[in-house]
Amino acid sequence: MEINLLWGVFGIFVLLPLAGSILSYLGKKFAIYIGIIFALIPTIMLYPFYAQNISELINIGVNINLVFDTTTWFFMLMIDTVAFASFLFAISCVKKKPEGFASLMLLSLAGANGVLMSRDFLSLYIFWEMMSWSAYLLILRSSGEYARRYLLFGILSAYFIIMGIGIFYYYTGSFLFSDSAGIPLMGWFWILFFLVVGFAVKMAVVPLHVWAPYAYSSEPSFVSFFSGGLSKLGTFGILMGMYGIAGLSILQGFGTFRDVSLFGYPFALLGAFTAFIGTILAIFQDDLRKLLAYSSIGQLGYVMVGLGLGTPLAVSGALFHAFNHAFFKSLLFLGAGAVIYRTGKYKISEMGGLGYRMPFTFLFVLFAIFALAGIPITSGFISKWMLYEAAIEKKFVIIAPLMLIASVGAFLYSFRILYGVFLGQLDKPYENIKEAPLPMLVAMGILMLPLLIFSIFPGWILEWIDDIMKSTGVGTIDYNTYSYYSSIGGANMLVLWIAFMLVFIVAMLIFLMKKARKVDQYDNYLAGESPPYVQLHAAHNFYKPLRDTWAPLLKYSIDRAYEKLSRFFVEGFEEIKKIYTENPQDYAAYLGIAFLLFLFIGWWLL
Amino acid sequence: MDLFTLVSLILIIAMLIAAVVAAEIKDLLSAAIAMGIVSLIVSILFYILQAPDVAITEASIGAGLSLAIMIFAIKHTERWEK
Amino acid sequence: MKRILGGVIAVLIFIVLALAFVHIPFGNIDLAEYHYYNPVDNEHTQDSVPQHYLDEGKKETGSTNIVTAVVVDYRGFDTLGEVTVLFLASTGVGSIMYIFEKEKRRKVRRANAVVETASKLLFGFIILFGAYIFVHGHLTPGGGFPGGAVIASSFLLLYLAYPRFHAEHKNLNIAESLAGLTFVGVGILGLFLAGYFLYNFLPFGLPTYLFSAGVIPVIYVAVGVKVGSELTGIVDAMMGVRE
Amino acid sequence: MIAVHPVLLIAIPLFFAFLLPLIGLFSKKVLKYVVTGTIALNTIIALLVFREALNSPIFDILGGFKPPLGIVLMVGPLGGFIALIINMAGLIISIYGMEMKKEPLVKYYMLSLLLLMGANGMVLTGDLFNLFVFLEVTSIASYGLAAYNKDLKGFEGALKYVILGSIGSTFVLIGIALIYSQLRTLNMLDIATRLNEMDPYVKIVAFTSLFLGFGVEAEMFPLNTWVPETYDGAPHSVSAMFASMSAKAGIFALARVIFTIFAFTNYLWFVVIMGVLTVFFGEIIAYAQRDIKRMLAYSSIGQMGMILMGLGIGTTMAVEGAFFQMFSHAMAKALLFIAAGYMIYATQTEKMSEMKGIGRNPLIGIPLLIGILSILGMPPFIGFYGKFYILMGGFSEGYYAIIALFLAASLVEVAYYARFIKIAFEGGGKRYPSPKATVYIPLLLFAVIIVIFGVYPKPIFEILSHVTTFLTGGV
Amino acid sequence: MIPYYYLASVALIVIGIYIVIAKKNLIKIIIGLDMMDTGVNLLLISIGYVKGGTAPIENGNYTLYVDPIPQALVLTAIVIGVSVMALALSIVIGLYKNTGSLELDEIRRERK
Repeated sequence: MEINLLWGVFGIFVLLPLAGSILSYLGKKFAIYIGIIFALIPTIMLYPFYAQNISELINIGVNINLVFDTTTWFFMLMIDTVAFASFLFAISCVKKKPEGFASLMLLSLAGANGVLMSRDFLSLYIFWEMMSWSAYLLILRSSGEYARRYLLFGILSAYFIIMGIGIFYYYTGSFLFSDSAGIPLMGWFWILFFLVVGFAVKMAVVPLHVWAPYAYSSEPSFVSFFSGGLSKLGTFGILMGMYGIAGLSILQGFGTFRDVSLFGYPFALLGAFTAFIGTILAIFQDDLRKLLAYSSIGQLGYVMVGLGLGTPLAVSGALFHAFNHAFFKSLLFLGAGAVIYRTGKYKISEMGGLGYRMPFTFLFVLFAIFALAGIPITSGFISKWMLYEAAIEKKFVIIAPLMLIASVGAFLYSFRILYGVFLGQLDKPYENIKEAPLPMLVAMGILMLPLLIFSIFPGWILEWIDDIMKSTGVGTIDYNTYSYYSSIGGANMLVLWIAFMLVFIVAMLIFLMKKARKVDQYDNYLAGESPPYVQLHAAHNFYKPLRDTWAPLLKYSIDRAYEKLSRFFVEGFEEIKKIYTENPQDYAAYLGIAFLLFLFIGWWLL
Repeated sequence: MDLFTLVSLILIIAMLIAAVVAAEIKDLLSAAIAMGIVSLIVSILFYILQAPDVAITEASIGAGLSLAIMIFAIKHTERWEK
Repeated sequence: MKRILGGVIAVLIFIVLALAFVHIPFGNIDLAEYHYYNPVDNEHTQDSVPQHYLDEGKKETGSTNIVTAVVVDYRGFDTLGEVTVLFLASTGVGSIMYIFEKEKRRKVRRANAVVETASKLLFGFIILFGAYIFVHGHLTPGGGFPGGAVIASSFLLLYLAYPRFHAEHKNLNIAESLAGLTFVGVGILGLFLAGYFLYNFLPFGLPTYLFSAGVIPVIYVAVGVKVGSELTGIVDAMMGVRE
Repeated sequence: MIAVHPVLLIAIPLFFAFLLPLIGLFSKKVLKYVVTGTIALNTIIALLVFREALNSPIFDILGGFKPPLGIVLMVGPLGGFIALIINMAGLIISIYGMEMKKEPLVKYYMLSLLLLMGANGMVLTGDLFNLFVFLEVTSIASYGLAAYNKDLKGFEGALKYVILGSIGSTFVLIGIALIYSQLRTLNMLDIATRLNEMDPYVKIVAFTSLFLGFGVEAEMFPLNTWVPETYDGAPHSVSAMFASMSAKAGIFALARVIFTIFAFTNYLWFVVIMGVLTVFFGEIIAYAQRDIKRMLAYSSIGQMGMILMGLGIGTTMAVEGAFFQMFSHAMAKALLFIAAGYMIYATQTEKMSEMKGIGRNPLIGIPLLIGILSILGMPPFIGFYGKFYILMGGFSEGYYAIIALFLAASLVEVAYYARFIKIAFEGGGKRYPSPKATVYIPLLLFAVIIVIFGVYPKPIFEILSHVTTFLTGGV
Repeated sequence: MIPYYYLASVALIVIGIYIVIAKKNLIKIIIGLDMMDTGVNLLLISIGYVKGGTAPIENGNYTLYVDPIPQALVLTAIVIGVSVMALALSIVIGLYKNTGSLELDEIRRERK
């Protein structure tokens, strides 16, 4: 059917942002404002496209077939809202060359939307690469070396995906997801292996996570979209790869271990291991952005576990956790961005007591931290709880404990952020810093809203997730608006909220009844003496004892392993360079030998 | 062994000797002259092979001009091969 | 070490090529038996290309010297390429030797009297002979290339005899360009008149007469002048520094 | 209609090349406009010829004698396409050529016009010996141009090219001699149809000699040793010409030898291996390079290796990818060489490490980025489709290991280009003089072509759908 | 009956290749290149020879002629050989002016 390019799905979600990126590059100073408009349109347009299933075929020389269904809708909701929030945040934060920022952001947004909608490998790969190199250029804005590492891993992931696509093409002769008949089991193994590893690089799974801490320490407003939004494409890819294309029956075909497919289980293990490593490393980081980066790797490890296990509960937990992660992680990054914008410092040890001067930022970061750590009343709790139950339900002895330790670790580093940055004593230089500017607060507010809503009414989001699960054939979970039930329990948010409200009221009463004494900020810890101003904010070297216990483990860093590997290759290249000896006589000898060699091969072949 | 093959063989052997001399001799001028001799003999062979046009061209360009250009080059550079 | 490597490669290539050439008959071949396939009309004919040239060459091109007919008329495009190659060589040598002309002049011994007087006499005759060769290109053996080379050797003789002699670059260039333009012009003219590039549109006249074979003598004179001036240019450039 | 004769593509540059010395006598300034005008005229004719050749191959009979008696120019859709690429690249590079200041300018313009003519000739001709003559025209023009800088690097690069080029052409002549001795004809299609009359051993030796001879020009692995020094020593506009014109003509001639004349299908397996080796060594040594033009030269070897691989794989998809890659490589590499020329002029050094912040000026930065991303095969640019189709063709033939090796090599390519981008866009560099019009106009033109056909490659794919005829021994 | 003309021309080509690979002196290498060209030209002509045929000039009343095409090809090939040699020699002179030596290994040491 002849689709009109402008109103069709492809038009709104890909062409419009592309047009926006060109327009914003032209509008030099107003780039960010143009960017906001073009980022807002897809988010708004999501509403009318809710439960629809539109498929389009566009032929630009190669045919691109796109399908807009609930999975796309769900992921697009995440990515577009985070993008819109980042743009809002960027109004005051991005001063240097805003047009470059806005155009590249819109370009990667277009790429991301394209990936979500594409239902054939060619268009998936086109949009995937477009998204990754525009992200590369955005990182390049802040530091060349970090950008280079990101690009190397980005291209590595792209080439893994190409290998997967190639083998798929070898067996089926076409790129469409749908005609995947007639592929032998071994073929499926290699296709899935390459695809999942390729997408896992984007989700920063442990051995391939080295690029993440560097990439996440570029501009805060971009990083929130980058870590919050774009890493979800990895989740989408694995979801489509394992369940959309292959389907549960093929996965089970590989044999099952405690009725979880043998293909998925090692990835679940890897996910748990990532969660563990990510959290441990996050605890000891002093730089705020690196800490958030490692914590992001840890949280995505949870999602990987869920996708790996493949039971309905696990996958829905993973999707819900991915949704939460998108919002609370980008909220955290925006919060960190606001703090950095105001204080100009990156190290946690150099900040302290900012909560008094930046109350709203403090509130938003507090709520995000609760969601991250999985405190019961927040939506983060439900998703983590679903993942625990999925692991325990199938009696996985390694994965469940690793996840528990990781979540304890998560609490540790989130407390470090809270205490190090916001609580404690307000330092001299920060006496008169103001609250973050309005657009930043609005952006953070927008991101906090869904977390709040879905922590009260998880049913709505579980309904969307249920549609996805049905469309990808994973199975169903039973839920109602306030809670979900699984074979070994469930969680009822209504009860939790009521309990919380009661406790909260009691605490307020005590506070209001004047039993509590207002303590001045500087007179604690000093047992009555009053020396001149003393800086007692001990955020420096926060978890020293814990670090000593883990010291033997921290010796082996994966980054150093990669350094050694690359040095080995570079020496090899210097050796190979010697072939071109710059002496024409050797070249003539090469020619003679080549003639004889070609002749022998020709004679032997024909 | 009619006359044709006899004359050709003699000339070919002479040509190959001149070629080997051109390859091995240290003095560049003599090497150039040996090369001139080779192309002279080749032009005679062309004549034997009933190709007069080519024989004249080879004689005038091969033996004449390329030898002259070679000697000019040697004049500009060195005469002895190290 | 390089000598051994060179020797081994040389011997191996000799063996390989000799093996290939042993399969090819020398001398006792019948030119008529190689029937060619005509790709334009897509039909296999019983006629062979060399035999066709030998039988109808005289009629189709009017020149008695079949080699000249092939060089200029049947495969005239090769000769066009050939002339470009020579033009390129003289331009290349000119552009490379350009910087060396400004070098300091070196003293050059005068040639002895015999060479001077002989070259004064012979110069005219050699040019005449060269001109004879390429003007009769379509009748007797030889043609543009050898004729041009002979003219160049006559200039060479002057270089040897008179140390201070320097052929004027500007005139050489003009002669070269005009000859080249006539050649390409004749080709384009053929294109306009008869729709084929380098078509022989002039009348053929009687076979053994001087003014026969249509366009061939015109082209061969142009080639002769061009080759002559170009080789003289190369020799002049290679002479480089002169008093 | 006169304009449709492909022979004009060769006659016009030749005519003006001969005319240049005369014009040069009167006024030196007008020369560079004459040259660009000629090439522009040539490009228009190439466009017309190409449009004509789309539906049916054109046989332009020369001298009025039907082939194989006379020489014929066989212009199929693909030959027309490559001729169009060569002329377009030549036109845009000639705008950059106007900046050339080194002495005997008349000779520079003549050599570049004739290089264009030689490349056109190699692509259009249908006759084997004529292909050899035009190979010689291209090579000798390249020798002259390579040594044009008249400095040590220029002469050394030219020397290596001369030695390897003439050995290569000797082998081509041997191949022609062998074929002629058995079939007594020189027309390619005629040879192709009567190939089985040849003695099998002689056929192989002839094929290998031709394959080797054209391999030197098409920069195949063991034979491309001359490329780095020659590209490095040559002036910037000349190396841009080499990368986009003579390399393309060389590889098309090789493709003709493999597909049109010999069509040895089970030999293709070996061509793929040579292609991958070319890519592997090209990219790896490019990583180890310190100065920019050497790096670009080795990367161009890598790209040509990829094209060779595509041709070797032999399926319609892979060959389509190979021809697409020829188009994208010509455009992107010419852009990069011109940008490199400007950078060397601006920073007065060839070492990449001392070119900090050269890319910050958007006039250079954006086209440079577009060029590099297109070479790396990033989607919205033309470089992507060629690379993707070659890979998919390779997969459908089951060359897994070879594709894996190729992907590893192109990962190395990403590494060194990213390293270069890091240096080029680093802050704190000196203030560099902004580029003149003759520099950024070609850059922008190439960048625009790369983006337009990248976003909407449908016309290119329609052209390439004629690949099947080429494969089955067509024109 | 061994085709001694073919073997002679292949021998010339092979000696040319040997010179280019083995010899260090640039002028010697160019002599080698020229020798290869002459060898191939001899090869082409000897392919065209027909026993008992005369030169392809049709003024006499002969009937059996030698094959004219290789002669046309060799005419072109000779002049190509000369022009390549002239260009190569001028490049060698240029190199000599820059480095002061004709030996390949000295030129490379010069450049380091």
